[in-house]
Amino acid sequence: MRTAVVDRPIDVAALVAEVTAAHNGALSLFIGTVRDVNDGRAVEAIEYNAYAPMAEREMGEIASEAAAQFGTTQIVIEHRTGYVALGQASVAIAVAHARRAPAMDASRWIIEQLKVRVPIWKREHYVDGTREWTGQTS
Amino acid sequence: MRTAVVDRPIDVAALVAEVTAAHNGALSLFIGTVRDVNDGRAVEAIEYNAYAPMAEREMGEIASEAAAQFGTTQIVIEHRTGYVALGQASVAIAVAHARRAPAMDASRWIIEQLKVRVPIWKREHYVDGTREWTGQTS
Amino acid sequence: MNLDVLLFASYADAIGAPAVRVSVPDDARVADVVLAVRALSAGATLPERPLVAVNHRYAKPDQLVKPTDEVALIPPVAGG
Amino acid sequence: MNLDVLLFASYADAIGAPAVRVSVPDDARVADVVLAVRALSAGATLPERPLVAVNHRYAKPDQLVKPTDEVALIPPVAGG
Repeated sequence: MRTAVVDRPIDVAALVAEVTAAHNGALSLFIGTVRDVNDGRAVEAIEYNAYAPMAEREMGEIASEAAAQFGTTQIVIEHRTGYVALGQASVAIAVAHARRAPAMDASRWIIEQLKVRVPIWKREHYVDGTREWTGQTS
Repeated sequence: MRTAVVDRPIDVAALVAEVTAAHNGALSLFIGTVRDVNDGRAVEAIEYNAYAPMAEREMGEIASEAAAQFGTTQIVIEHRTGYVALGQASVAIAVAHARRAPAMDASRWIIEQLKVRVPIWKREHYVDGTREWTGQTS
Repeated sequence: MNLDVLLFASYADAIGAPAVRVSVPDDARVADVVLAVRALSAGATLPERPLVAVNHRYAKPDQLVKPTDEVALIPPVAGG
Repeated sequence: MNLDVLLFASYADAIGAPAVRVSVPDDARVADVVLAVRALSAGATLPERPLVAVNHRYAKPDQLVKPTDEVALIPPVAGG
């Protein structure tokens, strides 16, 4: 298990390699990416701001809870901070498991928990030059 | 959308890049990997055999059905044939979508459909030198 | 008519070949092709009602078969 | 005692600073710290019951606060 708040692009292939192990039969990766439109407004980039030590503690706790609940320790979670361009990953969750259903259930549970518990905020920068702290999206 | 039966390692980072687009907010990747143990027997590698033209047709149909059902055309499915070593990917499904729930639902639906519809078989090669065509695993 | 029927995986191993030629009536249906394959040497080791594909699509037992069709017996699939 | 309270995102913008110093009784609880922050200039623009973290964990309003605690007001989170 590893969780991190990072200020550089997330290396998806490295995350996949990190959770790969010969006793696993399934790997589920979820990536949240920056969309070009939110609530009908044209977005240029999103700036993520974290309360880093608490965010890392909370992400670690989510990973530990997922490990206990779904039965795997092959879990890596990374969340970006700073400016993230359109199409780039803001968060990535990789879970490997012996079987596919718990691998997929775990990655879903983790992103849902992350979105309600981890102290990270985003400010959308719009094409029209304005910017705004925005709430959670689905 | 793209689906393929391939006889070389699956490039996960390329699949992720292929479905990435600025209008998506979520990307779900599922990877099936070769396990070192099945039914208590030590596995050395799995040999995948496909009825390739039908497998590609059926995978294409699954992708089209998923596109209609979940509302995205950012779907790529690749399945390996030939010998696949422990820990390596036998199948990879990448789905990107504006929102996370349908991205995850779609990749799950696709792997479940693939496992019951696509004419691909596997022969497990055991550490003890024996080998056997085996049925579907979870 | 004569038909080449494709075999895969455990079915190919059971028959000892990746394809077999069978002779069936001109108005044969999928079920008749299966009967003809099962009448071959070692054919009875195949299930009585295997899945059959015609031109890369799953076919029902009563589907008519033409000489130009690509017919295949499909063992239980195990991809993923 | 004096306490530095961390602010983030929209709360930091509302107050105009990433942290503020408040003075609270020695037996203060989380709710008292919130009251003290909201009594500052522009503090009333914050919600009456914001989420609060003490030493990187979410804390209930009745939790006692020590001078060495790291206290932070947590706007609605929006990660992912």
